[in-house]
Amino acid sequence: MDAKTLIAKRIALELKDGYLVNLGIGTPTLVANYTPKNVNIFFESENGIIGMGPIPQEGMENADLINASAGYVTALPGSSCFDSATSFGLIRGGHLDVTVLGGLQVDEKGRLANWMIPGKMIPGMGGAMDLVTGAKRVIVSMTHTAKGKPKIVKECTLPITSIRPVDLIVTEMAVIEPTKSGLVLKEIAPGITIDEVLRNTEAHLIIPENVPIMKIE
Amino acid sequence: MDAKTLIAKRIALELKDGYLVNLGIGTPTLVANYTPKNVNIFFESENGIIGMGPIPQEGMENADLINASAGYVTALPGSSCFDSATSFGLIRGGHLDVTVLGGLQVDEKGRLANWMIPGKMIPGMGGAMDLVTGAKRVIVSMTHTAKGKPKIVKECTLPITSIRPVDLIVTEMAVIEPTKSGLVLKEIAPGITIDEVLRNTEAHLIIPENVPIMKIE
Amino acid sequence: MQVLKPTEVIKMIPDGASIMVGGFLGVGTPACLVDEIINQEKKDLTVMCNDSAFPDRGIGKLIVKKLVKKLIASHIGTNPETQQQMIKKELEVELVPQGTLAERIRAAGVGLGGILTPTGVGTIVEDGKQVVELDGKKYLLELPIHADFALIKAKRSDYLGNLAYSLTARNFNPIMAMAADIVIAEVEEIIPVGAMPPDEVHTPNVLVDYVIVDGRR
Amino acid sequence: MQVLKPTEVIKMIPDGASIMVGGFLGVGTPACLVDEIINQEKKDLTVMCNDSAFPDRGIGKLIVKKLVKKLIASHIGTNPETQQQMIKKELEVELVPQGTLAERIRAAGVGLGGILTPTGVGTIVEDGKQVVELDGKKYLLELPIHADFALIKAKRSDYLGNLAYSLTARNFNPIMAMAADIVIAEVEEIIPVGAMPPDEVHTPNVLVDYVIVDGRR
Repeated sequence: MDAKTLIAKRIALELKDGYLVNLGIGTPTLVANYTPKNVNIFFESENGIIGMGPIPQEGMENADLINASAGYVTALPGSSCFDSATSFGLIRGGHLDVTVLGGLQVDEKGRLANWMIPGKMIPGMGGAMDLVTGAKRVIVSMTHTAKGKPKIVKECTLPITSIRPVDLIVTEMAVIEPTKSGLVLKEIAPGITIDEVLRNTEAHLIIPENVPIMKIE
Repeated sequence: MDAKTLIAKRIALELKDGYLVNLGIGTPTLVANYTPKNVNIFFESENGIIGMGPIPQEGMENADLINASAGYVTALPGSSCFDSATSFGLIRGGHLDVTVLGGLQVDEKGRLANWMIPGKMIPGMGGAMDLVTGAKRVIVSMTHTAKGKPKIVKECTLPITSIRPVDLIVTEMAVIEPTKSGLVLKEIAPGITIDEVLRNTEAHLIIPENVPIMKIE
Repeated sequence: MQVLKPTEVIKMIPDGASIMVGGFLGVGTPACLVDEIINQEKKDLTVMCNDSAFPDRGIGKLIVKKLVKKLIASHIGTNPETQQQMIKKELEVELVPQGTLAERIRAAGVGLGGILTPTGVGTIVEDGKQVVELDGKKYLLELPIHADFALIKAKRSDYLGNLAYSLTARNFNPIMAMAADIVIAEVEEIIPVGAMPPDEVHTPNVLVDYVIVDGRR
Repeated sequence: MQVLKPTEVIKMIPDGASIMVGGFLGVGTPACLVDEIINQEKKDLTVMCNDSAFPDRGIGKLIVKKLVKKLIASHIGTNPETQQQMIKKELEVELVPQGTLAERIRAAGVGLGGILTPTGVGTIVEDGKQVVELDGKKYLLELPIHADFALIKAKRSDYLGNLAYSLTARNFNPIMAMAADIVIAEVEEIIPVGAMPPDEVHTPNVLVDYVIVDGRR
């Protein structure tokens, strides 16, 4: 299983029946492919829709119906559309159960940096700051390292997205939960050792006595 | 012509083509009966409609369609409905061209009191404070005196509705315009003398050289 | 979303709860839910509503039955019972300008800490509030209003809980649907999922916890 | 409301004007109006828009043609030209979190002096802004954004100017329609007055000054 699939499958297990879920641009969108059976998730996109469905068949696109990455999507029966103030009202008002976002760095306080690299890449925060500040649960989907360098760090060197700590970090090596005492190693990926996780993590990790292996089919 | 009709007819002359207009509870609603011909006015009601039409024929009422006094109304072709936040957004955001409101007192600064008499009558301000604060033009429709006592006073003794001065006061005796220099007598009613107006007004009135008579048909 | 009977859904409301109730002079008020509160004699309620309607209509009935401890509303003039209980100190009343009431409820629903409004500046509404001056203009800092329960009325729901309102019965309902922990909608009919076009949904399903059908229609 | 040709309506916009443009990555952007701005080479514009879309789409074209002096947006990552001009100091860019951008535009439209949002607290978005602490929680005081012109895109208009949007092409359009002195709507069709039910109007006619029909559809 490749890293992206593993991460997406593991995050999918966090989604529960009836949840309103926002999936960020890129890898997070893969999560939709692996939601548990018999679980009804409402996917929203911050450009103004709840009940977003999969990519349409060729020839069945609608020019007015896109996701936040400008890709064509479908609207499932029971979907609804609204303006941007309402959309971010839902996000910031605590009505969004889960947001899954990519990350550049997460630090020991659980703070995420994911919207710019000063002097290099300034795409803007888009909806990320509202999503991290407002969602009931923030899950970071990212590779454990970038070009061999740890992305889970003592303190973010990149500008943070919010002071609100994220709730879960899922990488191809581990599941890590930011807590008040620090970052806790909750699970490791199949075939990975705790030592390998530690070697690839700059931040201090709290290691419980029993660290189970991710349950991924 | 009775006092109410005179006031309503005079105020109707202030309404121009394309205006969005709110008429307060009571006498102000009469203004709708006298709008000039060939002038298309959009009447709104703060409970959430633009394009409000006259009282429906008996048997053609709709339980969901009322004005701000809970009276059944009709919806003209091209009308629109919206929630209370949007309704007051239109009012406070400067999109309302004219509001016509009843008054208990207006003072020399043009400040209106129209929402309570302490210890006696506390109906609440409803939408009045937003209407007076937000409308582009505020017109007060009231009798010149109450039980023989002047309602246009030096300083309001009743709690004011807004610090924003009203734009025009129309009574059965006169049309008075609050200005930075004070209250200016702009017109007098047919058959009324300037002296009569002065005797029935507590506030200082500026009397221009020429005070025309209201042009009412 | 779950479809329940009025008896079942009102059972969840404890004495002393804070409840928002939609409606403007009774129109757009969930009459069945109000009646069931009376049946079950819920006591010491804090009620947020635009107005206290009439003694025999809307939330006016709750006032007459003395089930309300505190009322937050913009207008109480159409229900003499409200003012009487207020004067006897049996009922605490907080009068809020209607546009401010709408924005305070909306603020709670969309996760804002407060809003700055010009409405009420220099009036008794200012008492005890923070005044913020920006560019020489004064505003009142008004705080969010949140409730334990929102009791709202829509024309129809689908089986997911998407709501559509009718004409001036919309009023405060959509914003209240965002501003309470538990949202209960009373509707006249429930239609199949997919039968409500996404552009015509006024309140997205994820905001609605329970739907009851008004059996009297 | 007046129906005009794109050439006529864009002529009204002077060089140096501030314009809001609806759309999310080009969807819901009035393409004809943007093209006409390019035809008429309007210069030194201040543009408010969610994002700078793509070099060949949406307001991205205005950036490529160097007609924009200042851009207020939440995301510029899909148009490399924006970042290049920003680095060369040819273009001033103010990055605003998307939810904050929506609320700031809404605040201007509904007459609020500002809003308090938790989004951006403790990040670089906080720089130069007033922080307000309420009940131990920090918020940024964010100010309204108003424009000379709003260029919006709707699916259809009636001959009074009532607008209805389509799916995710709604986004920022309804709030921008309230926040500018002159509102110009580009639509795909104009339908008879009365053909749009009051409950399905998304933007009431009184907000719309001019309508142009996109001839390419």
